[in-house]
Amino acid sequence: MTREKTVIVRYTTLNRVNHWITAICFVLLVLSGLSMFHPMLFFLSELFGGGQWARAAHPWIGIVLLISYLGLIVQFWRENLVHKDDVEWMKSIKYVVTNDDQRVPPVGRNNAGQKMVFWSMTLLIPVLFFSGLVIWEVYFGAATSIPVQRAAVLIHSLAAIAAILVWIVHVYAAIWIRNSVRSMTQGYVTPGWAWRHHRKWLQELASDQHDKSVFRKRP
Amino acid sequence: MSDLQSQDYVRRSASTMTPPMARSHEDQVAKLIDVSRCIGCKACQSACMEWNDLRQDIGHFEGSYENPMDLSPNVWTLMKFAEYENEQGNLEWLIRKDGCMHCEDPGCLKACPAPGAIVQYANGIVDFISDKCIGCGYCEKGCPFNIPRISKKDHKSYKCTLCSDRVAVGMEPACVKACPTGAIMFGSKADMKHQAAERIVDLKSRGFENAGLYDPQEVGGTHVMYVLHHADKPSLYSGLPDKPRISPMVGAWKGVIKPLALMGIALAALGGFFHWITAGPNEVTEADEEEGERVLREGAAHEPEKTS
Amino acid sequence: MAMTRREFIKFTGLGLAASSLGMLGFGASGEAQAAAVRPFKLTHATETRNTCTYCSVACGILIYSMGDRAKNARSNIIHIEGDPDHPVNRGTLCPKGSALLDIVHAPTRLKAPRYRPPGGTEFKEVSWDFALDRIATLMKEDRDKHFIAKNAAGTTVNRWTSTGMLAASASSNETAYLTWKVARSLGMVVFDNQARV
Amino acid sequence: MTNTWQDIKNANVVVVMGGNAAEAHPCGFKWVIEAKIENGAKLIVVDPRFTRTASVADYYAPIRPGTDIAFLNGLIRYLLEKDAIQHEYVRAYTNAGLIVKDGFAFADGLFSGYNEETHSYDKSSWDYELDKDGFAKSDDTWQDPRCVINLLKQHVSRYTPEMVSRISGTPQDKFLHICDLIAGTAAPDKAMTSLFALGWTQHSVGSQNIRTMAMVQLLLGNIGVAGGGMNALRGHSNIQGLTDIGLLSNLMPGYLNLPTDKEPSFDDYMKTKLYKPLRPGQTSYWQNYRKFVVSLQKAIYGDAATKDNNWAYDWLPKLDVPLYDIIKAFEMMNNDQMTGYICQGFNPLQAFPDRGKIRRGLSKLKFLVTMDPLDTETSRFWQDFGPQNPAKSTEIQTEVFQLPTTCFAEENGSLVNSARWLQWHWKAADGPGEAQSDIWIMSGIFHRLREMYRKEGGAFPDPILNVTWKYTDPISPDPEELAKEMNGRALADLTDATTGAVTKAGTLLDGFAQLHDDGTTASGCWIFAGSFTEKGNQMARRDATDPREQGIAPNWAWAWPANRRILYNRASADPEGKPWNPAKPVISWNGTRWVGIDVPDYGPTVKPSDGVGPFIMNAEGMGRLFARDMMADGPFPEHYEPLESPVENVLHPKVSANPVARVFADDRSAFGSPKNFPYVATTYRLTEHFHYWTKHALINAILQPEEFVEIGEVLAKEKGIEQGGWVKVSSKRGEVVCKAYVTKRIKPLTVDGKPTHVIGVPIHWGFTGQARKGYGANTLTPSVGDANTQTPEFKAFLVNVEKTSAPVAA
Repeated sequence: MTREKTVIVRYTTLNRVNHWITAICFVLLVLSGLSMFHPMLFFLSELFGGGQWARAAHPWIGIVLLISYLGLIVQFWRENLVHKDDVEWMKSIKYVVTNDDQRVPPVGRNNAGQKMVFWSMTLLIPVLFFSGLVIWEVYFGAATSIPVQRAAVLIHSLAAIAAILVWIVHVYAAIWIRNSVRSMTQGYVTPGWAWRHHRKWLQELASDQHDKSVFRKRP
Repeated sequence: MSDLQSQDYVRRSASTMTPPMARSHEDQVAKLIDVSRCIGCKACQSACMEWNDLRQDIGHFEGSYENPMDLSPNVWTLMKFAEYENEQGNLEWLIRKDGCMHCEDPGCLKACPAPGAIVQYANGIVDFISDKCIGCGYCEKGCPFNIPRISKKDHKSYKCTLCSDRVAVGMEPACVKACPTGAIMFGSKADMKHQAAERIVDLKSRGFENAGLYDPQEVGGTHVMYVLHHADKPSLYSGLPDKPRISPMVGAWKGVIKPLALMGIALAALGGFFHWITAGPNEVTEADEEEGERVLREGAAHEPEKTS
Repeated sequence: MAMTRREFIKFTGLGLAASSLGMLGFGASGEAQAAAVRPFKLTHATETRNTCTYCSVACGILIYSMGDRAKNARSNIIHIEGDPDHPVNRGTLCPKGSALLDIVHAPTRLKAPRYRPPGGTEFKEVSWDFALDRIATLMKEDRDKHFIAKNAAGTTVNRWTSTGMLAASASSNETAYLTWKVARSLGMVVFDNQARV
Repeated sequence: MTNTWQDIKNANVVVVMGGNAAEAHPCGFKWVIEAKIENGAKLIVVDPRFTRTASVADYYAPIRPGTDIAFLNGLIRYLLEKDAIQHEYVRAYTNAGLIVKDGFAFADGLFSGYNEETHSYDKSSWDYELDKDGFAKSDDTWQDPRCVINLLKQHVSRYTPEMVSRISGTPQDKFLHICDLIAGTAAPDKAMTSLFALGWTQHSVGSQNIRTMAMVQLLLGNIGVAGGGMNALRGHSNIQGLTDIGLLSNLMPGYLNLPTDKEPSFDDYMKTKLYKPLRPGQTSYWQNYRKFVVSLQKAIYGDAATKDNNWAYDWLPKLDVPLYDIIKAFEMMNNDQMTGYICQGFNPLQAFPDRGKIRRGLSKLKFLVTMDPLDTETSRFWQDFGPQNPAKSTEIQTEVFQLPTTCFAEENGSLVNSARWLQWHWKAADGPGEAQSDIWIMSGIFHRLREMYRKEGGAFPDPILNVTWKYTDPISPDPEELAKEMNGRALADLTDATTGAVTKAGTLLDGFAQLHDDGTTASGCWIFAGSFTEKGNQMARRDATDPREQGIAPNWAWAWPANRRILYNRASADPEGKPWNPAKPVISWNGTRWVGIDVPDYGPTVKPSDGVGPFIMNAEGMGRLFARDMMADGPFPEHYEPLESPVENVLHPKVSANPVARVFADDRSAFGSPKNFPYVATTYRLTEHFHYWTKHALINAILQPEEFVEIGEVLAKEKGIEQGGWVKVSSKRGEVVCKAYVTKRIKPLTVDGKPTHVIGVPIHWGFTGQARKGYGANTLTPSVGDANTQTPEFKAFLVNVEKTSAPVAA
């Protein structure tokens, strides 16, 4: 074929760097956090040089994560605003999970599932951050009462578990929806990918009004 | 375990392994603090600092005989003074030695995430093993008596060890030995309860109708017990908890949530895995690519097609 | 670009991988049983019987010092606690007695004789010989000048009132007796102890 | 203490008044707790403050500082009125029935014989009516109005419960409840013990405070019995020993008196010491006075003390005034009458009243020597430490020597505890740096002086050149050699008159009974004879066996005199020799001799029928409800207000304060009036600290770091003083700026109808050591001496208190 292979930039370099900083932080936080959560997982602290280091590093990583995630919020909040399409998409969730894409209503740049990941994290990360501050013994051990800290530690754990579940969904979805990972590593998707998963978004991009810089040659 | 011959442990923080059980015949020890005999002289504090090589910074006078002002990594026991006017209008100076209660069901140990940083020996002593401590402060949250304190210097948690080093070689704790009036006694838990019962009879004969033993069952009993003149109102004694218990929040966190969470996480991962092997990956087809290309080519000229 | 099956397992199975790290000795299970109580610090310390230096309850104390009095070891006091055999204190000590270690090793313990000349603004360290020679000279000068051999009535009184002495309250009987001998042989009468305060 | 610490456990009632035993003597106080627990004893505390002792008391009553005699005289009145006395004991063992001379009288606050110019009494009328044989007349029926018990009744009749409460501020109901509890111990098998300390001694009526309680104890039959007695809880580890060895201006070892100007010869001296029994057949140790003195002189001067030179009597200094005590010494310094001062383990800048006067006195010396293990305030009096010690160094011309000494842990030797036990202790380590023992230092000074006198001559060198110094190491005599010298040894072969046993020359003596007055024995301190015998060092004995667990432990260490643990223990048995309390006998008569768990304080074979009184230190052999001429301020105790008092004496306003208290003229001008200084202050010790020493010990500095005063909530509210806020406490003599402890434990007292506030001033802070710098309580206290002992009146004086801010440059 002589047809030019055009691809669509789904995530800019900034998007991707920001995402992966967040992702790395999140993984580190999960590892160090789980090491302090359940004795079966305490061995994970060895990845950080032992329990003391895991305990010491965890809150600092958390700060980086929060800042990083704020960056993601700034970049992505608009496209994650809830839309009536999302309701339609949710109604056909069983077709989504069975890969029966033909029966899934077309969606824009993000589907409802992606939006839920985004908003869940947007809620959970500040909760984790603030509850984490309360139980950050080194600096804030004396700032609040023990009962408050007890509540904080409980909230922190529950929020973390929720975040981990969301994260598992997120990661699995990325693997399951083939080539999604590439969009976040190399930044682009093929028109076919966009057609299959975000048809309205593709059509929007293709319309006259739209800036065409999102298209480039396939490397 | 060879170095724990006399103090085999029965509980160990954050551990999945079963503690050694065979040597089951060790006597439980207890410290009995008879508040009615206590003169608040602080000999216990002094002896504790001396034996354990602890020296707090010199503080200020802050309007009470209480000094230092609080427990700290360098202050493992502390006399607390309360001026209380009873119903008859007479003054009672209620003086209580504060410090680790060595709970039978220790909240600190329950909360601790570091394997082996907190252990309970067969004789009942709850001890912090500093080299395993990670300084997270969870023990503070777990403790119903507000006892452990984290050092700002080494980020380790500290509290009374009941002089486990002395007890291990057959001696009484330093505070017990020093106590000039015998307000602190040490022995087997059974003997201490017996001793307490005698004291309570005496106190009742002296008009303290509500005298009683403080050995809170909510934490399974403690290995540090008080004889109180007003056992009906422990909080008179500088806020000794009336009904101490491991906070339900801590209980939930370290109880039901822990396995549920892990299970949830595992289920999520497994769910993904089985979805993968059942539904399989969602691949972009050639047809999709063509459709996509087509949309791009046609641009805005074309109306979006309806999916069927 | 497709993620291989192997990659997937690697991704989700981080925990599993790490747990095998634990088996290789990274984890805590190997040392889990090494929890130990602090070693008992007096095992081979030298025990010396003494009496508390403070009040007159005169509690029996046991002084523990480092070193077994071998020629090459200098005894250093590391701990003091009550003597359980003593009939009065039976091993107990008050907050002062329990902290005797800190008075023995007080940073303000004096380590060398010091002298401050008239109008001086600070102490300077001097030798024992300087100090004792000077003290003896000053005492003799004053005694020779102010000693009262006979009173106005001509009675032999042999007293020295212009230099006085306060004797200690915690020194031993033996020190007290020797001090008494020295003071009275000099005719000293302005002589008192701490009995009233 | 008449009894032992452990013996307290035998008491049925423990009265802590004039002391704070739990706080000052915690380890001794355990026996009070033991009495409560094992013997069902009741603990009574009477104190201006609700103390740590009060916190474990069964009954507490407040009292205004300085009014203890009013309280106790009221108690005596109560006991006599309710007839709650142990009749048989009082009749047989006290002078209740002896008849007092006609001239004795008491009116308007003064006893007969007062001399207004000298502020002293002619005590000749304070005595018994004697019969033709020189024995005191008595009326065993107590009918004679001049017999002691009737005069006492009359004397205390003014101290009604209303009057007691009006003077002391103690609520009447509390006073009466305490009287009732105490009265219960009049039963022969019940005992009360009195525990007291500086809370009674540090008053202008200190000796009389103690005497009044001693009279109560005699009336109740509580002296000499297990669980009874008058128990002075002494403050320092060896202040008993230093007093025993006579390190006081007027004493020689073993309570022998230093000669005075009025005793130019040894015979004159001995004449005043002659023992004349006041009852037929009475005996006493003092019959042996001459043996004690001669043996002492042989110990001090050895071969140079001979019969020909009257045992070197002239070498002893003679006193021209009764005492050269510390208050007088500082008065002399301030009057430029002193050149040098040596402070051995003593810190007068902190310890003596009116700190400003102490500092001025030291500044006038030519030289000051301090010997101490610690860096004391006294040794740095010349140095500027800001408001806590303002000094202009360059203007102070005193040469100061600071000599480092070893401490208890670094020496061998013996100490005498409150119960008169001599206990040996052993060295654990060397001292730090160049520190040396006091023995080494005193020897060093002595050798230098002696060398100079030998070479250059000088004022009366004889005693210096002749004092014995036959020690193996003359530079630093071994404590064991000194202990043996005090114990004494035979200088010639001695044959016992009754047994015929021979004591070889050179052997150590077994007891003071072996002493002679012919120069054949030497003993440096007769009461210590028996402490270091040929059987070895008795002070080092460690057998804690305690027969019947009655608190005697007769084989632990050694007690003077003669290893006796309970003084006057003959009084523990009735006149026939049967114990008053059969459950806790001390000694009893078995038909041929006195036997029991203690060494009898009595002739071991003296029959009960001989009628020898149990109080063998007294010429009548009886406990004295009437003190004859022994007290400077009266044979009966009388309430006098402190020199600084918020009220006039309601009993006799014209003689408000003790008329014979010792006050120097310049000190009198430094008294404040209640107009400017309306609050009563009292000083005291805290359990976390020992005087001015433990502020050098880090742990104790941590436990109680900073100077403060205790103020009741009512006064604090009135003055706007906050908890832990800064206050200025001032007296006419100085001011202290420190923190306030606002407490419920001090309540205003109603004294003579007016509310009276008490302020508590702990004493422990100074400007050296580890604790925070403080002004020291003695900045405030007046220079007043008790009429009998010159003990300063630290316990009752006047101050003002105001809210303020933190001191600058503190």
